[in-house]
Amino acid sequence: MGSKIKEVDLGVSIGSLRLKNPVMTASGTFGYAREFEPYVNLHRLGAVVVKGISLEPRAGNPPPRIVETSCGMLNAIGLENVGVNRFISEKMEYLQVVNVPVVVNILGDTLEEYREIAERLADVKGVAAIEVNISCPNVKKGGVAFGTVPAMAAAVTAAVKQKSTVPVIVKLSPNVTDITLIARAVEDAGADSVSLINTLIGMAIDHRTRKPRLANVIGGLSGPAIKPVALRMVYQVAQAVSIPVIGIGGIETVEDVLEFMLAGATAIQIGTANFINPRASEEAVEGLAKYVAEQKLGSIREIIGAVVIP
Amino acid sequence: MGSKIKEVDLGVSIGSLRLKNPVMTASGTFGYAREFEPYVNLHRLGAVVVKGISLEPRAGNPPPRIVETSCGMLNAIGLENVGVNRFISEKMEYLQVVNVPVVVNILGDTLEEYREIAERLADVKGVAAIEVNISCPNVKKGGVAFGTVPAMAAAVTAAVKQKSTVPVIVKLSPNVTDITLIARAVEDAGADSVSLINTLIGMAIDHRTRKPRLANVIGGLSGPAIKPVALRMVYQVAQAVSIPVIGIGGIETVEDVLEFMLAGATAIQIGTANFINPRASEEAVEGLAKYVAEQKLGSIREIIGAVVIP
Amino acid sequence: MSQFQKKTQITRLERLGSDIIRITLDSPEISKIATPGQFVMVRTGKGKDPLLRRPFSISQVSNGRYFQILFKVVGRGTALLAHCREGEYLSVLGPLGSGFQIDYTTINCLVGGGMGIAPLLFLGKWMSRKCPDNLPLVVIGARTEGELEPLVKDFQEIGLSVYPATDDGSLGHHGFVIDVLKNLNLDAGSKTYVCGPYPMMLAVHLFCKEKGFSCQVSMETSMACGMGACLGCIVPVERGGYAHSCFDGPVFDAEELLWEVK
Amino acid sequence: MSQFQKKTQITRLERLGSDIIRITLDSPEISKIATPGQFVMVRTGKGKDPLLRRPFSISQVSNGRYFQILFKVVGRGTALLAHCREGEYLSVLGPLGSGFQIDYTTINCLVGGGMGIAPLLFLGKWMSRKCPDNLPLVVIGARTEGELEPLVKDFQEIGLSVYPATDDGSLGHHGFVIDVLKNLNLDAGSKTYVCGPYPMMLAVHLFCKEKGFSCQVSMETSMACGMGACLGCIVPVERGGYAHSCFDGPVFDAEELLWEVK
Ligand SMILES: Cc1cc2nc3c(=O)[nH]c(=O)nc-3n(C[C@H](O)[C@H](O)[C@H](O)COP(=O)(O)OP(=O)(O)OC[C@H]3O[C@@H](n4cnc5c(N)ncnc54)[C@H](O)[C@@H]3O)c2cc1C
Ligand SMILES: Cc1cc2nc3c(=O)[nH]c(=O)nc-3n(C[C@H](O)[C@H](O)[C@H](O)COP(=O)(O)OP(=O)(O)OC[C@H]3O[C@@H](n4cnc5c(N)ncnc54)[C@H](O)[C@@H]3O)c2cc1C
Ligand SMILES: Cc1cc2nc3c(=O)[nH]c(=O)nc-3n(C[C@H](O)[C@H](O)[C@H](O)COP(=O)(O)O)c2cc1C
Ligand SMILES: Cc1cc2nc3c(=O)[nH]c(=O)nc-3n(C[C@H](O)[C@H](O)[C@H](O)COP(=O)(O)O)c2cc1C
Ligand code: FES
Ligand code: FES
Repeated sequence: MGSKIKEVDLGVSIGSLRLKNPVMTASGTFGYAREFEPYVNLHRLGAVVVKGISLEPRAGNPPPRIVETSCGMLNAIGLENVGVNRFISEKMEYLQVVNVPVVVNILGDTLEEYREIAERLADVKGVAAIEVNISCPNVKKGGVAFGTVPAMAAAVTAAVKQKSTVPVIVKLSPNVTDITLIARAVEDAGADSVSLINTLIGMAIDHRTRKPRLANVIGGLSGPAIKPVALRMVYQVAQAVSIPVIGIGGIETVEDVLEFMLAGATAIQIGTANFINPRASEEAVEGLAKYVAEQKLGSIREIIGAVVIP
Repeated sequence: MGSKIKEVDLGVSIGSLRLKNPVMTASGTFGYAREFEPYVNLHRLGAVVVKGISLEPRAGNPPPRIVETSCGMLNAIGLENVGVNRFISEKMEYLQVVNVPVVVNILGDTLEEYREIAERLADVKGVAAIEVNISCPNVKKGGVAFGTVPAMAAAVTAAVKQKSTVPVIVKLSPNVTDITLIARAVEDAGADSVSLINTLIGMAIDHRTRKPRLANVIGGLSGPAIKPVALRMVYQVAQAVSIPVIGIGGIETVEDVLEFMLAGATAIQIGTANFINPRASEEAVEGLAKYVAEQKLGSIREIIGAVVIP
Repeated sequence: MSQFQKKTQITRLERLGSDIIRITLDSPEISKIATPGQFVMVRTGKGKDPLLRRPFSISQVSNGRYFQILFKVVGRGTALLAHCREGEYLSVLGPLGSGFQIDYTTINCLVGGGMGIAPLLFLGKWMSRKCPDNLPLVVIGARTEGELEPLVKDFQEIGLSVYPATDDGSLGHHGFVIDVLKNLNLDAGSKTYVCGPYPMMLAVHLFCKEKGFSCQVSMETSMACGMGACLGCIVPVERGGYAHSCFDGPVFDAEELLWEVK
Repeated sequence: MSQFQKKTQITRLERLGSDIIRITLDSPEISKIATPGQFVMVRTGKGKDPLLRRPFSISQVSNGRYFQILFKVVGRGTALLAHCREGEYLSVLGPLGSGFQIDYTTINCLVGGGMGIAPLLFLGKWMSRKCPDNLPLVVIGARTEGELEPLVKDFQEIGLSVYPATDDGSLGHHGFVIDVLKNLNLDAGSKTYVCGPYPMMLAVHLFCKEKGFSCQVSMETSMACGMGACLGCIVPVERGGYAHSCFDGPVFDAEELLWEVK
C-alpha cells in the first residue's frame, strides 16, 4: 500500500499550504493527534486539525456531554481545552516530531481573544494553518454566534488574518439560512479557505426522566446523519467562492470523500468516524490512492467539483 | 386496546380545532389517507394531513425522486399533486366518510395562489384545518423561499387567514438561522398554530456516475436522522410563541412522540416512518393511551412542555 | 384493497449461487391473494440503517401458505437478508402493485434477465396450472451458468420449455435473450411478459412493436413505500407525465411507457 | 501505548441467564497485555445504527489468547451482540483505560454489583495467580440468584471465598453488598476494589472513608471513543474540574472523585 500511495498524485493546496493528500481530521474528534498513534501512521495524513484552543484553558460542560442519536451523535463538550499556552508548550513538540502539518482550530468569545490566540500561534514551528471556529457565541453581542452574521464572521476573519503568519481557514456554521453569504463575507475579509460544516444544533430528551439528555440541554449533531446537509452546503459554497473549500460532515469512507470532492471540496475532514474506526483517516488516504490509480487519473485534483449536473 | 383508548384523555386543541389525540400524519407521507386503509383505522388518528395541494395539478420532478441516506431519506417529489379542484371532487368524499379530521396542506408560488386555494377550500365539508407549506420558493421574489424571510412568511399567513374558514397552521422551514423569528412573525400575522419542521435541504452524489442521486440535484432530508434538529427547534419555538406547536421530524414511536410533547409540542406528525411501518401512527395513539394510563395522568396535556431543565 | 403487514417466518433459506439467495416465507394471508408480477416490501435489518424497506417480486407461491423471494446480494439490504437464519421472522408488506395481465388464448412467451426471472417463475407456474394446454415458452438469460442453471431447472420442473442464454456462453445461447427471442419466430399475436434490466426490456419492447406482439414489462424503480404514499416510484409515460410503478405497475404495457433510448 | 483495533472471532457465546451473556473472543494481542480494570470498545452491529461502539470491561483472560466480556442486554447494542453467532467476528478496540492498582501486601476485598462484577473476575484471577498466599475476599450482589449464581461459581472455581447478596434474598444475604461488607469486619489498612451501580459505589466509598480503607472504583460514563479523543467521558473530581474516565480511569481512587449525593 505504502508504495502505491507514492506513485499517485494526491496533493492539494489550501492557500499557500501544500498538502500531500486531501485527508484531514476534524477538530475535537482527533484529540491532539497523539491519541491516535496506536492506530494511524500520522505522517501519512494530509493534516491533522487539533481540538479547539482558546486563550485560557476551559473545563468544559458538566456531564452528560454526549448522546447517541440515529446515525449520529450530539455533543456538548463545551470546548474543553488546555489553552493556547499549554497547547504550544505541551502538545506541539510531539506533533513537530511526527512531521504532520498541524492545523490549529481556535475559538474565542470576543474579537480580541481570536486575535490574541492567532498572535501567540504566529511562528510556532509545525503550525501549518489556523482554522477559525466561528460557531462560538459573541459574548459582546449578546451571545449571537459570530458565524451567523456575515459582518461578524468577516470581522473575526480580518482579526485573525491580521496576526496570522500561516493560511487562515474559516470554519462555517451550518445553522444559517444562506451559508454562501457567510462564505463570501469571510472570503472578502481575506480568508484563505473555508471549511464546512460544523455541527447542526440539536437536542434529545429522556422521556422517562423528562430531562434533556445533555446537561447543556442543546448540543452539536455530527456523524453520517448530517452528511446530506453537509454535502449540499459544500456544493453551494464551492460555487459561491473561489478560495478552496474543505468538506466536513459525516465522512466515513473513501466513497464519502469522493462525493465531497466531486461536490467541490479541495480537501476534507473526518470527524465522528474517528471514534468508530480510528483508522478511518488513513484508510481514506489509501482508498484515494487506489482510486486515482484505478481510474488512471493524473491527479486527485481532477475530481474537485467534477460533479455532472444533467 | 380499543376500550383502553376511550378511557384516557388524549384530547388536544389546535386553535378552535379539537383533536381526539395529538397524532397526525405528515403531508406527503400519507398520500390522501386512503392508501393506508389496509393498515390503519383512520378514524382513530387525531387528524390526517394530506399531500400538499396547489392551485393547478403538478406533475412533479423527473426520476429519481428519492434516495436513502444514513437513517434518513432525501426526496425531491416536486410537489406532484392533483390540484385543489380535483382534490375536492375526487379525494374529499372518501375522507368525509372515514370521519377523520382532514388538514389540507397547501402550497403556491405567489401570495395570490395561496389565497386562492384557501378560498376554494373554504366551507368544504371535512376540512378541519389548513396547513400552509411556506418552504416553497416565491417566484415573484426571485425564488427565495417564503419561509426564510419573516415578512414574507407573515404575508402568506395573512393572505390565507383572510380567506380561510378553519384554523390555519403554518408549517415552518428549518433551513433558517433563527426559526423563532419566523414563528413569531406568523403568529403576529394571525396563524392559529405552527408546525415544524419541514425537511432539511440535502444532497447526495453517486461517485461512480459522478451525478447527483436526485434528478433535481437537491432534495429534502427527513427521517430519524433529523430528529435532534427538529426537537431542538420545537423546544425553541414552543418558548417563543403562545400558539400551539405541532412537532414533526423523525418521529417513529410513542417514545419519540413523548419527547416532542415534553419539548413543548401540543400535537405531532408522523412522516417518513409511515413508509417503514404503515401502522406507526395508530401504534403511537395506542402507545399514548397506554402511557397516560400507566403514568396515571389526568390527560396527555399534562406533559406538553413538561421537560425538566436542571 | 387487501394488503398486509406481517411478521413472516423464514421457513427456508437457500443459496442458489455465491450471491443468489432464495427465501421461503410463511404467510397464508399474502400467499393466498398474490398474483404474478406483484411484489412485497421487506425490512432488511433491525436498526434504522438501512432505513427503508426493499422491494422484491413474489417469485413462487405454494400450498396457499408459503411464498418465495429470489434475490441477488447487491448492497447492504440484501447482504443483511442473506445473513438471516431459518426460523427468524421478517417484516413483510404485501402483496403490492398490479401484476401481469394474462391472455390464455395465445402464444405466451416469458422473457427474463438476471433477477428479473424471479416474478416469471410465479407467472409460469400460474399459467401452467390455469391452462395446462397452452404452456408458455421461457426465454431467460444471465451472466453465467452458475446463476442461470437452478432457475432453468425450476421452469423445467413445472414442464415448461426453456431457451437459455448466457453472456459467456456457459449455458445455452452465447449472447442476449433478445437474440433467442428473435430466433423463436413466434406467430403474430404472440404475447411477451418481460422482466429484467432496462436495456433488455427496451430491446424486447422494440422487437415486439416491430412484430406487433403485445409486451408487458415489469419496471424497477427506487421505492420508499411501495404503497402509493411517497410518489417516489415514477416512470415517464408516453402520453406525458408519470405513472407510479408501485400502484399503476410494476407491470406496464410497454407501449404506454416513454422509453429512454440511451 | 499499545492498543489495537482488531477483528476478533467469537469462539464461544454463553447465556448465563435470560439476559446475561458471556462472549469469548480470540485476540492474542489484546489478551497478552490487558490488565484488570481495562476495557474494550465493541462494534455491535453492521450498519450505522447504533453508530457508536459500546464499552465492556475485560472480564477474563485465558491462555494469553482469549478474553471474555460479560454483559446484560439493556438496549439495542447489547441486544445485537446477544444475537451474534460463534465463529463470527467482532471489531474490538483495546485494551483501553487504566485499571486497578493492586497492593499484594494487605487484605483485599473485591466488591461488585450487577454487571460491575465483570472486571472483578479478571482481577480476582490475577490476584490469586500473582499472590496465591493472599487471596482476596469477594463480596458481590445482584437482583436475584439466577443472575448471581454463575458468577459466584466462577470465583469459587479459582479458590476465592465469596460472600453473596441478593435483593430478593434468593442467594446469600438478603439485601445490599454494603451490609455484607460491613459485617466482614475487615482490618484497618484493608483495600477495596469496587465496581457496580453508582449508589452502591458511593456507599462503599463512604464506608471505606470512615474506616480508613483505601477504595478504588471503576466508573461507567457514556463514551463515544474510549480512547481520549472525544472528551465526553468525564467525571467530576474533588480538586475541581473533571477527569476522563476512558484514560484517567475507568478506575479511580474514590477519594479523588467528587461524589454526588443524590
Ligand atoms: C418492484 C420491484 C421488484 C424487485 N424484485 C426483485 C427481485 O425479485 N429480486 C432481486 O434481486 N431484486 C429485485 N428488485 C431490486 C431490489 O429491490 C434491489 O436489488 C434491492 O433493493 C437492493 O437493496 P440493497 O440494500 O442490497 O442495495 P443498495 O445498497 O440499496 O444499493 C446497491 C445497488 O443496487 C442498486 N439498487 C438499489 N435499489 C434498487 C432498485 N429498486 N432497483 C434497481 N437497483 C437498485 C443501487 O443503485 C446500488 O447500485 C426489485 C425492485 C423493485 C422495484
Ligand atoms: C468502562 C465501562 C465498562 C463497562 N463494562 C460493562 C460490562 O462489563 N458489562 C456490562 O454489561 N456493561 C458494561 N458497561 C455498560 C455498557 O457499556 C452498557 O450497558 C452498554 O453500552 C449499553 O448499550 P446498549 O446499546 O445495549 O444500550 P443503549 O440502547 O445505549 O442504552 C440502554 C440503556 O442503558 C443505559 N446505558 C447506555 N450506555 C451506558 C453506559 N455506558 N453506562 C451505563 N448505562 C448505560 C442507557 O442510559 C439506557 O438506559 C460498561 C461501561 C463502561 C463505560
Ligand atoms: C466531540 C466533538 C467535539 C468537537 N469539537 C470541535 C471543536 O473544538 N472545534 C470545532 O471547530 N469543531 C468541533 N467539532 C465539530 C467537528 O470538527 C465537525 O465539524 C463535525 O463533527 C462534523 O463532522 P463529522 O460529522 O465528520 O463529525 C466537534 C465535534 C465532535 C463530535
Ligand atoms: C416523500 C415526502 C413528501 C413530502 N411532501 C410534503 C408536502 O407536500 N408538503 C409539506 O409541507 N411537507 C412535505 N414533506 C415533509 C413532511 O411532511 C415532514 O415535514 C418531513 O418529512 C419531516 O418529518 P419526518 O422526518 O417524520 O418525515 C414530505 C416529506 C416526504 C418524505
Ligand atoms: S413507492 Fe411510494 S408511491 Fe410508489
Ligand atoms: S470516551 Fe472519548 S475521551 Fe473518553
